[in-house]
Amino acid sequence: ADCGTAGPITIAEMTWLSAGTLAHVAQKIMSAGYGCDAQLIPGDTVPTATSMLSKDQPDVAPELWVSTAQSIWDEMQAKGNVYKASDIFASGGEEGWWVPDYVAAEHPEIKSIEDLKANWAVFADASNPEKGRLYGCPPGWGCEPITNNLFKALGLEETWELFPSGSGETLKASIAKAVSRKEPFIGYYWGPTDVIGKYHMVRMETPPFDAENYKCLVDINCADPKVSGWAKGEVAVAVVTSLKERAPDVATFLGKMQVPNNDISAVLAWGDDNGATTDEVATYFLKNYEAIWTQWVPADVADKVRASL
Amino acid sequence: MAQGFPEIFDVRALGRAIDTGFNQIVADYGATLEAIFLPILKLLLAMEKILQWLPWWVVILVLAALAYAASRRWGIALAVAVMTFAIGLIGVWDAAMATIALMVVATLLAVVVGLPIGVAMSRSKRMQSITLPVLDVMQTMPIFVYLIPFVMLFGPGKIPALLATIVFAIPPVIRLTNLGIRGVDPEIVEATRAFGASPAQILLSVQIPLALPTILAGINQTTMMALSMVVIASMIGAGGLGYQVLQGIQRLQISSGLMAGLGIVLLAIIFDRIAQSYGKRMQKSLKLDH
Amino acid sequence: MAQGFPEIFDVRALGRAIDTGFNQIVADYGATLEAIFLPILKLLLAMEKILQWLPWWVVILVLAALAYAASRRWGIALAVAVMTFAIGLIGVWDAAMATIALMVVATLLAVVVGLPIGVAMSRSKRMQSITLPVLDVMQTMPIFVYLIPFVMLFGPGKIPALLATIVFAIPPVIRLTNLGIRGVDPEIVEATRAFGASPAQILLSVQIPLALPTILAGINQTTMMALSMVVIASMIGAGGLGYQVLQGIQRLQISSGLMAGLGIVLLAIIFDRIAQSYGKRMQKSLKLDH
Amino acid sequence: MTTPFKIRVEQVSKIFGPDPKTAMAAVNAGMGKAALLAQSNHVLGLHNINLNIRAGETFVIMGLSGSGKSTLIRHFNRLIEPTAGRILVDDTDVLSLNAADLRSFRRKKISMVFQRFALLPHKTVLENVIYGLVIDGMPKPQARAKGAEQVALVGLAGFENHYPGQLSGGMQQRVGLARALATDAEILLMDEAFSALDPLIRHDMQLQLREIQARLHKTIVFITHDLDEALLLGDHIAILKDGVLRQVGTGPEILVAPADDYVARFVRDVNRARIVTCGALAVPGQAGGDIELSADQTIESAYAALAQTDAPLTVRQANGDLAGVLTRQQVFDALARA
Amino acid sequence: MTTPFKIRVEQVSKIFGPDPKTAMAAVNAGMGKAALLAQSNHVLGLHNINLNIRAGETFVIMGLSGSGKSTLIRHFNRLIEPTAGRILVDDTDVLSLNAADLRSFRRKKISMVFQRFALLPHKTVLENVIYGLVIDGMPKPQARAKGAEQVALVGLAGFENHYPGQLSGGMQQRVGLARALATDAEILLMDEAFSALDPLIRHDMQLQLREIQARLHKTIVFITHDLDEALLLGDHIAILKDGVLRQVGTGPEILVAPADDYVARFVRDVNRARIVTCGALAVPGQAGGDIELSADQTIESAYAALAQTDAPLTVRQANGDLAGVLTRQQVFDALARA
Ligand SMILES: Nc1ncnc2c1ncn2[C@@H]1O[C@H](COP(=O)(O)OP(=O)(O)OP(=O)(O)O)[C@@H](O)[C@H]1O
Ligand SMILES: Nc1ncnc2c1ncn2[C@@H]1O[C@H](COP(=O)(O)OP(=O)(O)OP(=O)(O)O)[C@@H](O)[C@H]1O
Ligand SMILES: [Mg+2]
Ligand SMILES: [Mg+2]
Repeated sequence: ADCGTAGPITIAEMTWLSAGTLAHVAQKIMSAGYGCDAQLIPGDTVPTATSMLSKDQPDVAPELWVSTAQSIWDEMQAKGNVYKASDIFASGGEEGWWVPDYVAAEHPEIKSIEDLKANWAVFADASNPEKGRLYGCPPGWGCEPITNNLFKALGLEETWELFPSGSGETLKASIAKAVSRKEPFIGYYWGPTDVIGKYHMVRMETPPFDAENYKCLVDINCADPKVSGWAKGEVAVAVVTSLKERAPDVATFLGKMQVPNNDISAVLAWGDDNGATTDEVATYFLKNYEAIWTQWVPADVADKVRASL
Repeated sequence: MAQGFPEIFDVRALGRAIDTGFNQIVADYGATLEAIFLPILKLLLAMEKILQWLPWWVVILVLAALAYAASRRWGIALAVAVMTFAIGLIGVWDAAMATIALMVVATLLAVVVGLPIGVAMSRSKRMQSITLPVLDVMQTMPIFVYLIPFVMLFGPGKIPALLATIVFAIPPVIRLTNLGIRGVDPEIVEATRAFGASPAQILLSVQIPLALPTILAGINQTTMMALSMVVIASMIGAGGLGYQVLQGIQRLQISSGLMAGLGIVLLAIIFDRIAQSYGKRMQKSLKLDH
Repeated sequence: MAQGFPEIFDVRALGRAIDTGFNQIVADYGATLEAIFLPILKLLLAMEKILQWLPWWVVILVLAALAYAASRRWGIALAVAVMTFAIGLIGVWDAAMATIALMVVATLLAVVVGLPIGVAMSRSKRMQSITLPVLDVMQTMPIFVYLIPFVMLFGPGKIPALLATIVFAIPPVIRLTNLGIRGVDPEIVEATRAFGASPAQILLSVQIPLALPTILAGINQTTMMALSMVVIASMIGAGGLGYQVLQGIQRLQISSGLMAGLGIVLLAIIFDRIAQSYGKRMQKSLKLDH
Repeated sequence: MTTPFKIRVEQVSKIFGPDPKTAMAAVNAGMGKAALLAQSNHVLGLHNINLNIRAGETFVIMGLSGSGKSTLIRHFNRLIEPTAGRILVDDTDVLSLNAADLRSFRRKKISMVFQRFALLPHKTVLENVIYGLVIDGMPKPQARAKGAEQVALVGLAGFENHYPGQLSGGMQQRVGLARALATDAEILLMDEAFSALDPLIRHDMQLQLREIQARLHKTIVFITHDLDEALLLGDHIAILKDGVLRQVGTGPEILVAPADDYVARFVRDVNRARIVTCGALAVPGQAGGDIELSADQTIESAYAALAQTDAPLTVRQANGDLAGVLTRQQVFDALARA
Repeated sequence: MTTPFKIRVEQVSKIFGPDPKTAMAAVNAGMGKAALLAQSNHVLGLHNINLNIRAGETFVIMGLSGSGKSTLIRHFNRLIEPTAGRILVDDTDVLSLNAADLRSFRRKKISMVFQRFALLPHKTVLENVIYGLVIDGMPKPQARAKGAEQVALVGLAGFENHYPGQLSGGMQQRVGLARALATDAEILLMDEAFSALDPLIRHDMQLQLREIQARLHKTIVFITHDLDEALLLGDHIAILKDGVLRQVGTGPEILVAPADDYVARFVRDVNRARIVTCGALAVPGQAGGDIELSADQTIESAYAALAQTDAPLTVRQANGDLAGVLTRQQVFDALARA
């Protein structure tokens, strides 16, 4: 199998560890295995998605959280210039409200998001002791309306403060701070990520998924939100449609690209513990998890990749 | 091929040491630090509440009155009133009030801390040669580098936002206080010395009053820099106009980001006009006619 | 209760109109715009490649030589060499080279565009009074507001990063070119007029040479501002040190962000030293001794 | 019709401000400088100036700071345009020149020396001196040769490649002078050319200018507010106050008959013995003793002769004709008139 | 033991630079100002100055720019510390004063008037005048009353509440004078106090200072580089060049016998008739005609009398005693000596 195109194939590299790792994995396979001129383009979710929609660039986004860029995604589907080659995580992305394990252990009475209303006092913050603090979703992300609507649907407005997390980094830093001091914390997060593993976060139980309610939850202007569980997170290997023609073999490979949640979590935890670069984590993955990635490509390609390590 | 720099010593080990050390600090002193800054947080929240509670026309009147007091010119007062009204018109009033609160508190703190440092610098060459490089680093170090450490120390919210804003915005007050005092006509200072004034008398009766236009220019610059931090500060929970910009750009609503951005521009122009016309008037009164 | 501003006219409708309009522009002209800027992109990439390909000691030598040529002082050349070496030592060499490439190209473009604007401003009061408020807005409008529109027009990558950097960093060149030319001793300009020099002769033989120290200060400030944009620019694909900062904070590795931040600070100091010592030497040669 | 006058200033007025025409009307109706400034924020620079400057003479313009000296002189090469009136140079109305003609007029006919030297700090002495030639398109080598002559003329040979910043004030002003002379212009405007100099150096420069003028016979318009300088250099002196011409005349004329109180105060402190010539005091009479005085020497220079004898002294014209006799009585009479 | 001297300067030298001691040694070994600057980048401010200033006199220090005048005068109130030597004021070594004593010395004993006025622009005329009193702790009302007197003394009554920026240069300098007088200091240092003024206003100020001095009998140290001013005001004149004292003496002494060539050039242009007194020229003899001259009037003021008669004129001392007679011959002899 060969690349099919002499031109560059661009891969979106996003800032967080798993996205960066997967971008490097894809790049290594494309260049070593298929002989492509695979280039990484750094960028965040929204700018990347925007550009894929309007400019067909970059060609591949190996870990695109659909809900984060929902409206852009919808437009892409309507326009048809980007398609989902595969779900990158075998069990999908897990979204929800999480607490550190020590909170779960200390407060067995708080199991589900429906228990929060009564137990706000556990999560009160010094700056506003009259209310519990729930760390919300960063602005503009797809999770923002869901979190905000759930907040309303659960009737938390009286006793809780929905604290805006200005960015993904802030949210992560908030967790790090709380856990390092064993302070109570509850907030939105998602997996698989290094955060969930590293800080031993436990996901709050939710009522079952209800398609009808959920439809309203994702709408910013939802008038009367009702409780529902989170939909299984859609995390796509997003590929520009034209790549199918330019590099059919590569497109086939991308169609198979998928990792089990547990394995990727373990890889990420290794990377985080060792302070490894995304490039190193990718190499680590390729070396130690052959069983997974060799299924994505023909044997000859796998050999070439193996040889390049 | 890339001819990168050879790895001469183990940067990673150093990095890990820094990270571990910092995490230790977060765990050990975070709570104390947070408690120390609680009063300031309360002040900030109270200010924000009051500003948002005041009817909009009161705010406009107050700002216009301030502009008139500073400039003694009706034209400027009117312009300020119109611009404040425009902030409401483009639909960002509440966010703008939160931003004003943060900015005013940040500027106040910067002045309270920066003025004495500037004075100390102006009095000692040594102090100046130590402080200047620190200020240089403070101004060139990307904010993002210290933004997240602040969050880890204080949790997200207004306090780290405030601190990051102050770190970023304080250098002009310090620099220009120093410059202003050093720039006071040495003959005037010599005259007061010749009449037997003590250093403290010289500072209070001559140097600070005469350096005031320059110091005010520094405060003005500090305010502008604080404003330019608004979006970044809102990434760690400062709220206000910055948050609206973030929301707008993430949702690809150019217009919503633009409106909030316009709000910031208007605020900047309003404060700049007030501060500058005050500074100009002072400078004039020191130089030529009364 | 919040006494927010009443909704007087429908901001949302206006907002929607802006968004639709902009999307139309993206659809219609995006490709053309991209084609226009392709040569610049090529230049930028070539520059980056060369810098990363050059052995590190060559880069150090070149920068030190530049510093010596600018200052005629060995001390400064040595300091620059040491600082450049330090960039390698803290393990951010390749990223720093990418950042230098972006910065140099951005500064070059800013000068090429800004200088004529500044000259035009200095020659006409009208032009000045039109341009100054535009510059004010450019400097106070949060970068984030125009960041995403640029991405929508050009796709993420170096071009929108470059453009956003230029928009943010160009005002000082323009301002200080204007100021510098206006600040040339009017008696000297009058003398050349009295000898029958034409406006073009005056500009080239007197005004620009004598304003050069001020213009250089403007270029220096532009470079510094371009550097301060590095992190934000890397959010839309500029890469380099900024990206490393982002990655560091994203992964809560304070040290990695710090190292990259330090790299930026070092770059800033290096360029500042070179530019300033050149400016100072020029100013001296214009004023007192040779 | 030609006149003996090189420069003629006819009813020139100049008002600075946004609306000079309206202000002009007010001034013509009798409003003074201070009132104009207070009422309409216009500055009266000059009001209704009439002057004639002869070819080859040194014409001095005097007055306190702000009296309009610089404003007046800058009309001659049209660095300033008048609000009203005409300026004729060699019978050409300079206001009628178009841009190209004006440039050529400035390049060839008239040049200027400035109070604070106004040298180009980034050019060497020689480059400064030939600046006017080079912008006029003279080839560099030729210009350099000519410039070197001028540099030598003002006594700066050897300093051609120095920068102005390396020279003392007096030397810098000599460069300014050389630059002005280099273009061979017939008219030299000197705006407080020596004010920024040390008293001793200033005196040297004054003597040097007299010497150069004796050789080159330019028409020099010289501004100063130093009376001694004016009397030393000027064939005619004009005194300005608040934009109005108070008096024009030779030095002795002004000393002897000040037109008004202001001029009188102005000339109060002058040492008359240094101004009044023996010729001016001599009365017709028989030639006296051996000691003879020349008509154009000053009283001060005659003190030694006067101390020698009580008899009347013979005063002769430059051509040897008898001008009259001078007595001690006449001298004290003249000096006491202060 | 008391001396008649208010201020004594004993072997004072001052060198500016990082290592004055070493440079001092070089200067003592004979190195000049220019060589010192070129070789070690130190500036020779003063070298081995000895001076005695009498109580109640006006002592003038002269010299070209950079000659060290300001440096010298600033030693008297210790704004500058000497590199070597002593300064005694009323037999107290000012260098021995501690910080508090020095402040009190400056507040009560010595005050200063500055060339560029150095008024506090943010304070009114009255506040400026009482500045020295207020920092000395005098209660405001009392200080104001005293200040108002001084303001009136210098002829500025009615301007108490104006700001310096609203006044002309001459008025500003009067405020400076009032401020210096307000503290009742016995010593007044005036550093080119009149240099920044218009010639006409300057002359008025000189006369006003003479008048004030006639009433108050302060010890005044006055810096100028204008010889006429020095001769008009100074009881004694010191001439500095490049930090070295060239000559000290009364005006006529210096005119008649300049110590060296430099001083001679310096005084070249002076109008002797305005300096030399009738008393100095009078020779013993019989009282002449009706017309009498006083011994301390200048020759210039005697011109009218001299014009009236050829006979010797009677010159009398202030107390009416006969000083001698003055003839035209003597006058021309004296004037011709230039
Ligand atoms: N461009 C200008 N705009 C407004 N007023 C001006 C301008 N140029 C000169 N004046 C005013 O015109 C008057 C005459 O000025 P001018 O410079 O001719 O005086 P001067 O006699 O040369 O004084 P100086 O001795 O200070 O050089 C002054 O009151 C001055 O303020
Ligand atoms: N603080 C200082 N540091 C270095 N050199 C100084 C300093 N103050 C004065 N000088 C030098 O000392 C010399 C004497 O200066 P001073 O000010 O006493 O001269 P001056 O006679 O008062 O001149 P002017 O008439 O210009 O006021 C000059 O060469 C001057 O450059
Ligand atoms: Mg003038
Ligand atoms: Mg001095």
